[in-house]
Amino acid sequence: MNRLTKLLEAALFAAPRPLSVTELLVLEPEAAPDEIRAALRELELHYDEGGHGVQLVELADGFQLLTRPELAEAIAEAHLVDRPRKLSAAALETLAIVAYRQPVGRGEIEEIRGVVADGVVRLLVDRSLIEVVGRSDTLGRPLLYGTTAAFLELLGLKSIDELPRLDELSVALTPLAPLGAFEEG
Amino acid sequence: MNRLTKLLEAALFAAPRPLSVTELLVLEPEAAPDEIRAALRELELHYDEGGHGVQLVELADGFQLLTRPELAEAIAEAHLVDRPRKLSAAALETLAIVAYRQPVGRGEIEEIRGVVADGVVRLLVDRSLIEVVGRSDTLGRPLLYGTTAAFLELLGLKSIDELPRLDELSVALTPLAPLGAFEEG
Amino acid sequence: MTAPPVTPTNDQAFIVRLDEFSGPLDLLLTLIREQEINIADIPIAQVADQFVAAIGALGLNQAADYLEMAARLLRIKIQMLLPRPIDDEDWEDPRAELVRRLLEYEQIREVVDWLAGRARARADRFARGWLPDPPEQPPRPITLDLDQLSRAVEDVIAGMPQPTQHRVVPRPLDVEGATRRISDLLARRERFELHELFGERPTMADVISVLLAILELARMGRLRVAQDEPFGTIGVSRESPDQAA
Repeated sequence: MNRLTKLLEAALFAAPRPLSVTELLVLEPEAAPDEIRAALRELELHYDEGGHGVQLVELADGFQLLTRPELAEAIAEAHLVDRPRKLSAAALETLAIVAYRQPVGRGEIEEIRGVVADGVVRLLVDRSLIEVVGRSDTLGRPLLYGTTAAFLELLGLKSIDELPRLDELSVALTPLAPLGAFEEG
Repeated sequence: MNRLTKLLEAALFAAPRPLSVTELLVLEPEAAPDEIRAALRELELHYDEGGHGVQLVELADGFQLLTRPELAEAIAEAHLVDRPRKLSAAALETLAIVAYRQPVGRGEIEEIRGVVADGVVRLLVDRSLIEVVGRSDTLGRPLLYGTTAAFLELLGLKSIDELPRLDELSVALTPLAPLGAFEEG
Repeated sequence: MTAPPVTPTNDQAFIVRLDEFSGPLDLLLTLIREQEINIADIPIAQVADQFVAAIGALGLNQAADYLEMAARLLRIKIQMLLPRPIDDEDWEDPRAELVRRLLEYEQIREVVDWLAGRARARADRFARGWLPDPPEQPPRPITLDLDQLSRAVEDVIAGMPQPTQHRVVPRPLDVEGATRRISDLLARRERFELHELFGERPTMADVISVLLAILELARMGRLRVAQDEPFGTIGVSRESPDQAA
């Protein structure tokens, strides 16, 4: 590959969208549009003839390097794009609070944990571990969350009453103190 | 290229981060890890010897296709891709401390840096460069932080072992100091 | 990361801004490096004065971290001045802790340079810019058991701020706040003792702020500071009763 082809390859690889010949010209202002087209042709041939997993595709708004469609399924099935997730410490703690204090609003969760919780709450809802079970009567009528059937299933419990009632835990997670006291913590 | 190499190439193209041999194995569960490694080697050679603008790089416990550094200037100048923003001195100092002393709490970071560090710790967590890895057993059970795969990616390191050993640094050569504090950490 | 010079070349204020330093240790290390001082044998009196002068020029009011370091340096300076027996083998150099911290910090700075170099090199390589949408697949099943959940509950409880160990540490007093506190007291009383200005458990920053505020008010002619005998109580009184009323 000559320098121009190499440069085009790198730019097409790194760009977040298809690039037109005009845009590619900016890389090498001295080159003529025909030289760009010739280099693109070379790149296309290279990827087609070498039996690559990738190809150069001309789309309406320019050129782009794309994986070959016949491999798409294998890659999708391998879950490679999505990093596998276990529940983080934050998610577990939030889940524990919902389990023991349901129905509970986000504000209360945040007061107990001392950190903002909307991301974690959304994640738990997405994973069907908690769900909206109503609205509070307090100011702003915040959503209240509870655990789901899927949550019980995961733990092998028939009902929420089967959660371990460790005295200490239930006391500490019972709304006793005015929670405002925690605000500065 | 054989089918496996082709598949790996496509997967590396489609992934937003480095992929480990273990993760690549999912693509072809029948293959042995050595076959994966051999295919990666073939891919690496292909990109190196064909004079490509892209190359296979080993980093963060995995492999990733990246553009060649000598082309960065031309691509950035053409405004086709933005370079990542530089980290501040405060962020780098905090990263350095976390990298060498993990798991480490905010208090220890603040002690070493001599400044309050909650803002910068939050920033690094938001950017996924550090993460909570546990809680200390000491009073107040402060959160402990460690570096992430994204940290290795940011620096292009294969693993945390590639960081310079502290006794290789010039400061450690100063005969005066019992810098034992580092070893304990 | 190269900081501008901070050492005074003449009587003028230093032309340097606080945010150019990542903290008091950075500023201190810059002072030391600039003058090629041996870190193991810091002329603490000189460096302490320079440090105080530097942060004075930098705007003290926002900088509790810097105030604390200034206080620490001044204390070491005083400790170095105290007489000690010639052959006292138990004598510990008051500078030792500071030297240890400076070396530790210098080592971190060396690591920072290395990290910054690696980050720059990595930034010269671009990953693929366009990525396909993640495939529509059900998320992987989550593993969760009661043991995990119980441990999470324990973590929640342990992490809960206890009302009893509420943040008893108030924000450090800054010079502005100290000035206000002194003015209030002066308005009410013609004379009081210095220690009345400190709270129950003053931090280093509180003490420094009060001292600086006293000196500033004395310079402005608002009050007078007097100590009747060596090591005696220090009295603060209104300079002009009319003015303070």
